[in-house]
Amino acid sequence: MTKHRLTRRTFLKATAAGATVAGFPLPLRAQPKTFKIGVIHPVTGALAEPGQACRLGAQMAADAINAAGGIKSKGGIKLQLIVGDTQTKPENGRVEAERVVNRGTRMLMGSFDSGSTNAMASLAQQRRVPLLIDIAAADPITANVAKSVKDGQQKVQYVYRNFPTGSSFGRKAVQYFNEIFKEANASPKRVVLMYCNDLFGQNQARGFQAAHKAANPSWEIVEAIPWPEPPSDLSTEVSKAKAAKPDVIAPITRPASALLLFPEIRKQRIELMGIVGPGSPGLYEAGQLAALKEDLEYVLTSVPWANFKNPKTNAVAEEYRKRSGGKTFDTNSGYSYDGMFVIADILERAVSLEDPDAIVDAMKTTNFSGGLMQYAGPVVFNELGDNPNAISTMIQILSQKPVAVWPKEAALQKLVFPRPKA
Amino acid sequence: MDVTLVLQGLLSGLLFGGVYSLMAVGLTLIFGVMRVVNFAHGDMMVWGMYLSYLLATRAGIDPYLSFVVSAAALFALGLLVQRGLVDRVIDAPHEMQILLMLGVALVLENLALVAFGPEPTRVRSPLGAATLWLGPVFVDLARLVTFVVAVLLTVALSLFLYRTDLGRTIRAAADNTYGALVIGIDVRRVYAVAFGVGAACVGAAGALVSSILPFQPPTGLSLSVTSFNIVIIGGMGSLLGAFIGGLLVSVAESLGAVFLKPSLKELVSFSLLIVILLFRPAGLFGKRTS
Amino acid sequence: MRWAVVAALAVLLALPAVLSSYAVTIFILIFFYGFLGQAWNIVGGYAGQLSAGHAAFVGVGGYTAAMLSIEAGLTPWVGMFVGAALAALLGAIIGYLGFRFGLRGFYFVLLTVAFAEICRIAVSNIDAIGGALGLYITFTGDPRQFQFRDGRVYYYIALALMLAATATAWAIERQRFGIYLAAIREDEAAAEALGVNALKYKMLAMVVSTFLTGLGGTFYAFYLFSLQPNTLFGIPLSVEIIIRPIVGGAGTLLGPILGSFILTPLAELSRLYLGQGGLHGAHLIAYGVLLIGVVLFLPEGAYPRLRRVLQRSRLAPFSGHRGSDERSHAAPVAGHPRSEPGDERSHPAPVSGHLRSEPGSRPPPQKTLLVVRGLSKRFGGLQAVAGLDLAVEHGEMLGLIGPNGAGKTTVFNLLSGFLTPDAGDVSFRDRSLVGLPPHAICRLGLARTFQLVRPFPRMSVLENVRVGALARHPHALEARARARDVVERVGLGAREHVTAGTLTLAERKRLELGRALATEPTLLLLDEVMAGLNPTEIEPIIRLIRGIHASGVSILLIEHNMRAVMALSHRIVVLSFGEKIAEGTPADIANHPKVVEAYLGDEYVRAAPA
Amino acid sequence: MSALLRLDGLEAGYGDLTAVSGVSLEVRRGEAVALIGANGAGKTTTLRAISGLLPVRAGRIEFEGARLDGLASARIVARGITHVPEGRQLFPTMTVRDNLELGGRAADRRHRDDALELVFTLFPRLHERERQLAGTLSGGEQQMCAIGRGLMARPRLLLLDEPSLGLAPVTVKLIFDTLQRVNGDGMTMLLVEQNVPRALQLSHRGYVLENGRIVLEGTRESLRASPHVKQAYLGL
Repeated sequence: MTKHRLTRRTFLKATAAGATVAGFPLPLRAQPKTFKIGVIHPVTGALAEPGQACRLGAQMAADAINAAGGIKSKGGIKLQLIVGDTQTKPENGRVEAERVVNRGTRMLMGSFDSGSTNAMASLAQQRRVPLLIDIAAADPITANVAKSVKDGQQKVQYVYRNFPTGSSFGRKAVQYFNEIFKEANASPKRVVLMYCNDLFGQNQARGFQAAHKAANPSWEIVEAIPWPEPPSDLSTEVSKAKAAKPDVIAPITRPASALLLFPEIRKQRIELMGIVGPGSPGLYEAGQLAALKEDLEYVLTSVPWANFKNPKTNAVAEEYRKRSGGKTFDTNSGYSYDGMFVIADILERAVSLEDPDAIVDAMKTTNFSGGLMQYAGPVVFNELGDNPNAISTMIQILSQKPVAVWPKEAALQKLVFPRPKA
Repeated sequence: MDVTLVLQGLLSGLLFGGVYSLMAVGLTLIFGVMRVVNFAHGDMMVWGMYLSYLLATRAGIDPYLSFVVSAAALFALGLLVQRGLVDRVIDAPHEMQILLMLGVALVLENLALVAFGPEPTRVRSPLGAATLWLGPVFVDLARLVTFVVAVLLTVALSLFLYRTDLGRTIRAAADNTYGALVIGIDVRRVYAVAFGVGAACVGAAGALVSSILPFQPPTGLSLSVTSFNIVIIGGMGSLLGAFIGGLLVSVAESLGAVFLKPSLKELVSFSLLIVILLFRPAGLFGKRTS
Repeated sequence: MRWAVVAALAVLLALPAVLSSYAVTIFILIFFYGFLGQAWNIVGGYAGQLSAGHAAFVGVGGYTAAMLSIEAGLTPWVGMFVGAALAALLGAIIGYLGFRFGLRGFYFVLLTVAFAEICRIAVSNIDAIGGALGLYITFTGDPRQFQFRDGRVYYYIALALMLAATATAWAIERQRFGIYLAAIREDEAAAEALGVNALKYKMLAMVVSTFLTGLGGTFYAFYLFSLQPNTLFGIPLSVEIIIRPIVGGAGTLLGPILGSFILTPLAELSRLYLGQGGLHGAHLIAYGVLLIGVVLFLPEGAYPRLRRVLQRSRLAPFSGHRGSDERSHAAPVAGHPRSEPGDERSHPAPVSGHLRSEPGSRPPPQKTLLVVRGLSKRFGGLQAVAGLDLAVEHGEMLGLIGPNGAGKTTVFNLLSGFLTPDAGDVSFRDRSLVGLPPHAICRLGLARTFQLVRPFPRMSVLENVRVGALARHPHALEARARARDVVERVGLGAREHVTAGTLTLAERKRLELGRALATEPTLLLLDEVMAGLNPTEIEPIIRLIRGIHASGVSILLIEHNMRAVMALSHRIVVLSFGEKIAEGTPADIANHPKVVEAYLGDEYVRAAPA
Repeated sequence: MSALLRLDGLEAGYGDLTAVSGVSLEVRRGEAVALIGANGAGKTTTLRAISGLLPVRAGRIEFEGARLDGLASARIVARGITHVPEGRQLFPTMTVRDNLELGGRAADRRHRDDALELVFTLFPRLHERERQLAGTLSGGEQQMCAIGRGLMARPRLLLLDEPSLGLAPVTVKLIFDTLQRVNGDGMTMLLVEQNVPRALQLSHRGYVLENGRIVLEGTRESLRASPHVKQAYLGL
């Protein structure tokens, strides 16, 4: 199919003549050999970086699927992505979802930030378009829908998520902390949690603190220090952490705050066994490593990570590096990539592609093990619609390279803890 | 409360104030002369930062040298914005000026996104993690240098404004436009130069703090908000006000982080702003305009 | 016009039947932002107080309704009003602080931004209301929970909100409230002088505006199911709220709607065309360029321009209506035009007008009307008024003269409440005026004009005068009728529909006089109403002032035209350097050596024997 | 004596208001000429039109034989006309010295110092207050400063607008005595003034403006004798 050129006329057709579109899908064109999927991420605005990574990851996956013959059980139908940009605004999550649905997409994927994702989820329920959340961690997004289905307010759940939730992130992080300390034969006592006080950071911190309380390990969270994101200065926050005499600093950063936090920790010469974080996306990026260099050495952080023991992952990561201009195949690109493959798997198994409920039936019975990310098992969806096997991996920056070090089955190198004294 | 922590907070805040002062100087200059509120201030500054980033990563030029280039580039931009846009709406209603500068801000931010991509970055400081320890508290050398530069820039600008003919002409046009016309000052030209000089300060400030503040295209908005905050507190149009206001806001936020949950520290500076607005709207060092 | 509105409404009501759901969504956003823009317009446009923190009110409204629904199970149909009330309360607090402390223009902008930011930071830190994570509402499709499976219901709700806000704005515009707001926006001091309690009306505007905005918060919450502090309290939303009315034309009824109809689809179109390719951000560059273009090419906004274009094209078919204006235009300015037979008026014009229509209520004439004792005012190093004593009797016409800079206008400002004296007392009808604001003094029956005339430039002559008339006649139509009488009386009948900004100086002086007269004063302070006029213009003004005086209004006048002062005044007080140097009848004054010296210099006194 | 400045049928105004029309006058080298009339007669408008602050709608202005009308105010100042405006229009937050030096900023440093010395000789008070902010001066001092600022450019024609406005008689006398001295040293002046006796004392000739037109012109003596003048001011 030729690239759809947007003219004013087609826009008008898309809007004013929507009734026609709904009645006779795509008149004047041959019966499509494509299945359209709406892929919506924030590619401009404050979260443009991860959003752009997601879009590219999804596109690469779709290209790969199409190159391999499309959805074979459906006559090799090709996937066509209709992309949208939320600009991190919930209203655009909804508008863009409406737009792509109007253009004939029969599944949705998105959308990184939880606010826009929830707006998309409500639309998915309302319009009966299955949504696979590739990334978005706020627990209520799926849980709320599951509850309303359970309470009988709605018939079918159209919203599923292949990504760790805030609470599962926390549980996993606390578990890894315990295991790492045990493995290293170290027994830190005092942990200071430092986090960016935005949606992502607060979600992670709450999950981490709740899991810590539940697990009641031998180490203590002696202080929790949130900062406004993006910060302009973190020196006082770090001084405050120092005053709490920590053995371990557990940071939750965004890329912007990481650029301030790690140099500051080094500058203030805090005596630490190490820096072990429950989650800092983007820390492993080439740009961050170049800007932070030695400040990142030995830093451990728990992030959803690709399984680089899988040779296919390395090939995809290499291709991704080329197409993105040197970026790491990471949480964002990786989960969007996997998300598209999960969708392809669902489409292969769905009885019909015309009926959303048939797609949902296939979604519910998903048992997919072809993902490139590190999972605890195959991709499945529990009663909430979440994948309990979506987990994070503990990675460590060793010789300026991010390496998976925990859990053991994912580890490519042995972790270093406590960090050597400078 | 830990005395060391309070002392350290005070010291760090004071030194970081140099960064804030640098941020505010160009804004106050532009407002002081033209009574134009530059809502694109932060985005201009981000461009100054990216220019120094380019020069540092591509040509290996230190920001402490390359700020001259950023300043020159922003001078040209300022001149252009003033001559091409602001000059045409100088008599338009207030809200139209705001809309205009919002438009400029949007264009600058997204041009940066197109040109440099979305990831946050920071120029590696030539001073790295250099610190000076005075007993239990430390001085961050990069901040100390920035602080000194802020003092120097404020002094240099004051000398320019108070000791050179061009500077005096700018002040005269700001003080009494009609009076300036009467003695034969080409006020439009002076405005363009003043906007250019203000923008050049913004560019220089961007370059000089690019190794301290991380930045990405949307950073401009928060830089603008913080700079407005400082300039109102210090007094619109006052260089000394911008300098002291910067220190004040920085110390207030730093101590806020010491005594409160740090994520609430900006409440302190915004509350300070409100108090100043209500009780001394001209700012600490501003002149009362009738 | 009426038919156009009905037709437009009919189209909007019928549209969802033929639109795609995406188009419906776009319309929902157009209506929603049109609604928010209209709500903002009431305070930002009509009252001219630029709030750039309106997102805070959306946030308060939305969070309140969402929390009440999630925690207490209260239906948002009720919760939305609770939320709106809380938003209005916050609006009242912010408005009071801003207005009471006299923050205008950019300072008010920053005050509102600061409060919105404080709300954002606070909400981000309160876990009980979701913190930075925000609130997530479950989609159930239950109409009792303000949720609908059919997107078209949201369409009608958003349309209803926009129409309701527009109806509110329309009602405000037509009533005293709106006329006062327009006057405040044009010239707050002049409005105060005409009895407008600017603080009160600005507060009212703020409360109405923020209440409506708060309602919008509930719609946002239950349409998007997602509330985060950064999106609901953040600066970007505030900017979204204000740019549409500004682009469309702030302070006009249809501006916010037009702005939304222009900008919302353009934002979508630019994202659609430019947002798909590799250049992320290109569509926002285009949007920014568009905003710049609007400022450069439509500096008053789109709607005023559109209206002019429409009026021009309508000129021919509607010339019958306009023709009468042009006919009367030709009538002699100072004469008594517009008394053609058949010209119906609800109130027959009182020819030798007794504007104060209740002679019975007039206070007993034996008492002195205005008594000033020891009045003093200093500005920095300058003693502008020094211990002035002054009295105006009932029915008197007192002249106040003195060389330039003698302090005459300062005296007027002190009497009318624009300045507070450092010392001394002013008593008017046995009531002290010291400390009273100008509008209260005006309502007590003391009106003034300004030396440098201050018409409301974008309002018509009649509307200008109506602002004054509203002080005694709160009903807009009645005030209009009264204003028309006054306009006739000051000889501007033929010009009543002309925009005040385009009047000649002489006409503006008449307008200034008419506006003050319309407040039906007992005492009228006239500040150089003849300055700058030529003799042919001055004569009728003198007649006019005599007529006003004859109708029972006492007058205190500052005048440089000595011929006029001498001819008009019963008594004259002479000021020099803030002090009274002489007082007496015109004849006394003309020969008073101190007066001649003050005016013409001591040499003149010596050189020219009196 | 040749005419330094010549106005021929000048028309100027604001918006749709024509403030002066058909004004013709001339000022000869070395002369002091008064322009008198009641408030709003068009005196200030005339001065503003000459110094390029207000566009000339019709007629012409010649200075030293060359057309001035249509030039920007900066160019007119450069030609040698300075305007001491009504209300002084100083730069209130700048020092007296700054104000003065701004007036003479076109000249080089040495000429500027000479001019400054001259101004300080004329107004010793300004020398005393050199470092004081202009906004804090008394009215009389401000007027001195405004005149001084005008003289700093070493003009060939000085336009003075109401130099006595709001000043105490002693100060008025001082200022007019100084102006007389400056005129005696060869400075040509065109003076707008309400204080008629003062104005006529200083000037060789005068024009009376009424409603934007010149209604009377004559020598100092003839104007002093004219009943028209007193009438215009006191309405007697």
